[in-house]
Amino acid sequence: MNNFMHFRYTLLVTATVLILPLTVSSGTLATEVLIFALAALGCNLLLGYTGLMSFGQGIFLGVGSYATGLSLLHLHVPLLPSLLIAMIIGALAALLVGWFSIRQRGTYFVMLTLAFAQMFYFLAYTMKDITGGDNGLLNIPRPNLSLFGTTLLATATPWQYYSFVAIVFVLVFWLLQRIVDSVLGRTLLAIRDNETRAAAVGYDISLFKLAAFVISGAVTGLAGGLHAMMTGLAPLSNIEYHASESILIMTVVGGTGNLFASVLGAAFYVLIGNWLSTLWPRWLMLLGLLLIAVSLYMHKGLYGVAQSLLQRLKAPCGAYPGADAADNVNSRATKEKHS
Amino acid sequence: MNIYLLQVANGVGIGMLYFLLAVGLSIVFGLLRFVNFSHGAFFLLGAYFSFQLGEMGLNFWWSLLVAPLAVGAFAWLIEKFVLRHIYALPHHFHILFTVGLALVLQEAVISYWGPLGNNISPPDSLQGVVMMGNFVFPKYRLFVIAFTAVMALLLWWVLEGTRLGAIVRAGSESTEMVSLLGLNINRIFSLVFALGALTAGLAGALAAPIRGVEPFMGIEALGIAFVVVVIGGLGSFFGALAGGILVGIVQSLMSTIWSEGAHLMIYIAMAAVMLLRPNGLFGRAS
Amino acid sequence: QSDVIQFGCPVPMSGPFAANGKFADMGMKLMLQKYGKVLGRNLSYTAIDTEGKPATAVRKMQEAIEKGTHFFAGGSLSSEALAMGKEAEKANSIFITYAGADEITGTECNRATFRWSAPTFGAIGQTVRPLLDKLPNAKRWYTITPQYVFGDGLLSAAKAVFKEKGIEHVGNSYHSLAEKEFSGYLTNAMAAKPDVLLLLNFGSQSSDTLRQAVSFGMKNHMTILMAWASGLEQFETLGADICDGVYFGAQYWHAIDSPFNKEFVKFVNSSLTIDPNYSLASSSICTKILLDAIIKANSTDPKAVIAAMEGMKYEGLTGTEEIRKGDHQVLKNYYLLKGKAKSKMRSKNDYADIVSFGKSFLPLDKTMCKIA
Amino acid sequence: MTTPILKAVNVTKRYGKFTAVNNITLDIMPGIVHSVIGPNGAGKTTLFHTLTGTTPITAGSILVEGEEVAHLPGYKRVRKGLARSFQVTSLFPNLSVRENLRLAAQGRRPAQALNPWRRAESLTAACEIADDLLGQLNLHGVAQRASAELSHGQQRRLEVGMAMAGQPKVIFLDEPTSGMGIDDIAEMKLLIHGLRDNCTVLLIEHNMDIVMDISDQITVMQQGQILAQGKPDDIRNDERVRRAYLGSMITGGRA
Amino acid sequence: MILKVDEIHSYYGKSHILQGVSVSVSEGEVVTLLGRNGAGKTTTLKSIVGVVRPHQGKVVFQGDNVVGLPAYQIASRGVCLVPEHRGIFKLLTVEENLTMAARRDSAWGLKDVYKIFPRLQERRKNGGGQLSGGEQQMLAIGRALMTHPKVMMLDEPVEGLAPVIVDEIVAQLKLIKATGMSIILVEQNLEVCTQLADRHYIIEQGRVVYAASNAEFLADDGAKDRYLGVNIVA
Ligand SMILES: Nc1ncnc2c1ncn2[C@@H]1O[C@H](COP(=O)(O)OP(=O)(O)OP(=O)(O)O)[C@@H](O)[C@H]1O
Ligand SMILES: Nc1ncnc2c1ncn2[C@@H]1O[C@H](COP(=O)(O)OP(=O)(O)OP(=O)(O)O)[C@@H](O)[C@H]1O
Ligand SMILES: [Mg+2]
Ligand SMILES: [Mg+2]
Repeated sequence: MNNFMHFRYTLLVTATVLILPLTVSSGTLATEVLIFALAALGCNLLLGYTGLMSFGQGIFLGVGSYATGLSLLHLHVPLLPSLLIAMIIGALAALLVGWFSIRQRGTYFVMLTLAFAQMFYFLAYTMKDITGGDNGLLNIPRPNLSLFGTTLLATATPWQYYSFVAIVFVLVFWLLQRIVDSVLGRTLLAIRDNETRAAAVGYDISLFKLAAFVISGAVTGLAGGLHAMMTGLAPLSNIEYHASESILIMTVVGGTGNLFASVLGAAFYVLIGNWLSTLWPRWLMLLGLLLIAVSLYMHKGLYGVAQSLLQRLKAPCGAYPGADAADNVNSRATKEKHS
Repeated sequence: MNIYLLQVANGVGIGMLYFLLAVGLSIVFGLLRFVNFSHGAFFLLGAYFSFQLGEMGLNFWWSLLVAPLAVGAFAWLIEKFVLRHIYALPHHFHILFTVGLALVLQEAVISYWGPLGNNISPPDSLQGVVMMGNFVFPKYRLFVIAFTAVMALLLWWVLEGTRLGAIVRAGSESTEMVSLLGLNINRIFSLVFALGALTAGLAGALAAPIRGVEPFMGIEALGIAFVVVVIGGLGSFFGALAGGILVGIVQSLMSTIWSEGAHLMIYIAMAAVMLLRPNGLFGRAS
Repeated sequence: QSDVIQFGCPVPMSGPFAANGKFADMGMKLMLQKYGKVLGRNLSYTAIDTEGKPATAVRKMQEAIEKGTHFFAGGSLSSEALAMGKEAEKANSIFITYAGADEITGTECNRATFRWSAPTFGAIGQTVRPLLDKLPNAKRWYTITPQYVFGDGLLSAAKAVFKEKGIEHVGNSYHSLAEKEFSGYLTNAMAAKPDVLLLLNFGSQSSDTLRQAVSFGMKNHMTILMAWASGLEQFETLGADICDGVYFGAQYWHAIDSPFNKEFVKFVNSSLTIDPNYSLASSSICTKILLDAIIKANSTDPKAVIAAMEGMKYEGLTGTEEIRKGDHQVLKNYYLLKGKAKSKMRSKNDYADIVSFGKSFLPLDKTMCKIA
Repeated sequence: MTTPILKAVNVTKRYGKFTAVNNITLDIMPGIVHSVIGPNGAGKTTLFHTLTGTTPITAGSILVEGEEVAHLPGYKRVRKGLARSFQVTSLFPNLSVRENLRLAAQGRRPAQALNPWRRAESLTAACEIADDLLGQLNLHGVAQRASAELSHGQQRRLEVGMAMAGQPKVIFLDEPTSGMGIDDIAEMKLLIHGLRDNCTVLLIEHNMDIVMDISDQITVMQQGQILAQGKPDDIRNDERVRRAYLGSMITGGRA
Repeated sequence: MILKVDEIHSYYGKSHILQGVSVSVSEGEVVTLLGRNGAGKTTTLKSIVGVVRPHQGKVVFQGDNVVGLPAYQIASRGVCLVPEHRGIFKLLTVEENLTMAARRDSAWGLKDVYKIFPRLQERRKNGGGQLSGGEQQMLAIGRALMTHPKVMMLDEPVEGLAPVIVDEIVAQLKLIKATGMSIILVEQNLEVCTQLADRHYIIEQGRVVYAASNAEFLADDGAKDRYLGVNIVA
């Protein structure tokens, strides 16, 4: 039973990954859902578990794309190493951005990450010899997953690539879930709640925040790398302000403080966006209304809605037991905390 | 005149408009403690309202009065009937809401006025340029500088010199305490939110003859406003003024010194200020 | 095989280039309506909102290809067009575009990608040269350039002409693609006292630059040339007063005197009651090229259609146009327009007169295109 | 005579131009209760802030068992054996009471807390300390409640518990009984008194009943400086202290 | 009877905090609420002024039931709460703190407040954040007076204050009482309570369990022992 409690979200994610192909007819679209879910996971680790609202997640997505792109184009490395490079570069970028931003709190932190996002954008824009500038990096290949010359998993077709991304995704989710359940995760929650006290009982809060930032950067960088392979390009738009904004919105819409919520948020945002855009050229208006509705009526995000639906369904046969420490946070976190 | 002096003068001109654009964002943050991502959309509305009024035959001066008031009234309604219900929520819901609102407004503008931009002429009396030595400056921009300076004084007096201003500042510390003193803080919230939107609308209406109107001018304005308030200090009136002028000057000077980096420099300036003076030039500790 | 031929129209429908998408969508729809059935099969199309982002464009294009669409006309931004061209080649489809970047039919060219719009070389050749002929005393030129590959393309083409003609290039201001405030660059330009101000940016940026230049009274002291104007859309945005006396380079103008254009304008007038602008016209013509090629190939196999397109000559909007086999570039006219005063306009959209036009293209061996 | 466990030498803290703590030199002997009293705004809390590293010091030096700590950040001083409670309750409001204590106990070994793999329950040492304290502070009944949901008095008790959880050598308590009920105060008094078996207690208190009863040594501060120092009886009878601070002593009844 | 609290029930989320509290205050009377930590004293005050909304019961102020009105309306009718943490506006000067609360029809002007608290006048240009704890308490009380309340509610006004300051504040509260103000006082310090109050209520677990006049209460060591745990008998 205890084991099940620890693994229930990972099982849920595995189920989601298996069900997605049945509900989405395009492999590319399904892959995009998972990739953005990864990015949202990274964002949630910061927002939901450390209390850092980062408006700069696009930076890590972008540098992840560039890293994978450059390593595949110029170094001709195999599949996994190129993703590893994306993670490392993402983590390094996060280390840099984090190093400067975590001294700030609340809205100033948000603003500083935003400033960094813009700076990285303009840097990428200016350094066109490396990044391709506005055109981005083109012709990024997508190698198969192979070991000693034997192909373990082909990635050529959209659905093949989806399978690969799905495996990576479940793996990363499991790792992240493990992290947030660990001592580290709990300590991050404490820091989110009260930094002064956390420092007074002996924690180096900068170090812990930086750790969260680096993990987040690595995960988001991985997402960027996967994305670059999916589209065969590393465009400037991945590092743009809009990328940061979308990732943050997905995270908030899904619900903070529970990792699975981010999967819901990303799926919702990507699929709804994709669907709405075919309906009406002014679909962004619908999206805007949706965001307003979420902020007015779904304070725990989609995850909260799903949870209460579930609870209503199984109320007779006993309520859902282990509420995460983080689950009940949204309702009470005060605004002072952020300002 | 030396080219650098010319650019500084020009930068002040741009900066005053930036001030007007950003000051509302700053005031709203000061009281309501959240960053209003729909501020740019109010700027957009101000510009389009004044365009529409012009199309309907109203003269420029009337549009300059009516358009911002209309934006303010609209924001007042939004605050009173919708926004009010989410103050108690965590920070990210405010961002979600205002981002959503900005999207809705922007798309509504496109639906109604079309995706193409439009032009607005300055009034006849402000057409043409003034020549000061070899310094050429459009009359209209000169008017904008003078006008925003007057607005700045007026705003400053309201915020620092009146009891209302004191209540607004008190509310930025503790809203509950203000209501315990028998003051209707909700009304103050509405008022301040509307005032913030009004200044943005005014900036939009003023900017329209310079920039034209175009559905995406809001996003760009929001970006600038962010930089300005962060440099100046969130919630600070003088910060918005100093930040606006500084950004204007940096932008202008850079177009002579290193034109391709003008935009990058704004953000570098912002990051530098945040690292050296974490709360902005005029900000108080958070 | 299904009994419909599916087309895709990947253009920015939302975001800052939404205007483009709106008209491009109309353009494709109109042309498909005009043809009705091809090879006895119905025609259908999907508008694909690229949001102006290459990654989104590619992702949605992949999705469309998964669902059986192989013919795409669109991509108004350089970056998204380049990216989609690559995807078309990978997925055995055809993509024809009217975006600016020279690489599309240059270094990044490929078998599956075609381009209708003239490249930067032609745009400069057909604007700067004729203007120099008209204004032999304009010896000092100042340029304002967006800093990215497309802008650099225009700039280097212009510099080549300056050098050849002994023109003094008195200065250049680079700006980023996010810039909206141009007074600093204009102050700089005024200080250089040029005879001609050459604007090498495009879209709303060029509108902003021109509007602000006019407000600084620059029209009175110098000639202004916008080398890459977007045509009617831009005139509508700016209004006649600002455009009066300014020179514009354009890929298309509704008053072009060619047989097919006349027919086309009439058709658009009657079905949409508007004059075709650049986005609408270019999307239409690209669709037409695809349709004609399908008919010519008598097949919907992309490989066969590509073969039919290569070297195809047809009556187009700018007269007789030809698709060059070596780089898949359409050889067509580029126009120099001059804005006129409101009082001289004979109809609502009669904003400008055509001053000159012609074709200039780099010879194949200089395009750096290697189609395998 | 034993050596002091904590030595403050010429400690000064300035906020801008204002000097909150002015050149204070203080020796704290091990195993005693050392109280700091003084009028509001005298700088007591600020002195605690500088000693524990909550705010950086302006000048001076601080020695813990002879080792200089003045320029260590607060979290590093925890490892040297300092722990504190706050005058204004400062807990992890969304975490359970037990988790609050566990985190505080873990703070002595923060390196373990960086482990992204181990589950918190498996760190038995910290959990045992937490459970132990729940009993001592009589918070068993609310162990699983989020600390924000406790009453003020319960929160004050937890606040003290957070300092105790670090098993410090020197514990700083800033007005631990403020806002507590009368019965709780008596208990808290016993608790603090008991603490000195294991560590040294530095106590800020306005309740003279407690201060006079359990202190071994009292320092009186005024305007950032030390006004008087001595045993409770000396202080009680010090005329300057009476005038500056004690007054007619309505608080805490008979002194 | 100026204020009558009748059987109110209040909740924080699902926890039932006040389970039928009834309290009344007459014109010019000082009443205390006593009780252990967590008994619900603060919650009672918050329920009266509308910060917490009672689910059941009535709060009758000058003949009107005010339950359900927003806090600012109840406050502007003349019920002023000085909360536990005083709520001084740090960014405003002392004088701005006072004037922002002023009512046009208030009998208490700036002068009257300065007369009771001369210290505040010395500090009038200082920022509220620069005051010491005792000065802040004075300012909070003074500011409450500026709103011209008919009932003033003080939540632990001498908590954390030095004995000399406590003396001073108690003396000033006596002055205010002498003007005929009705006061509800929540206080842990029995000495302070018995010096000021006319009547006492003891609250335990959200109910009033004891009510007595000052004289009765002073004599009743048993009650003190039973409800407040003051081991006087022992
Ligand atoms: N962050 C700060 N900035 C400026 N001044 C400060 C700051 N913190 C405290 N002070 C000032 O320092 C002085 C000493 O404050 P401190 O809190 O140490 O007093 P205290 O002795 O603890 O008083 P109390 O008994 O009321 O708690 C006060 O006058 C206070 O206003
Ligand atoms: N915001 C809150 N959310 C949930 N429960 C609360 C909240 N505030 C107080 N409580 C609970 O309500 C009960 C009564 O609290 P209240 O603050 O009224 O007590 P009090 O009598 O004022 O105690 P104290 O003397 O400690 O101030 C306590 O059990 C407390 O745990
Ligand atoms: Mg203190
Ligand atoms: Mg209380």
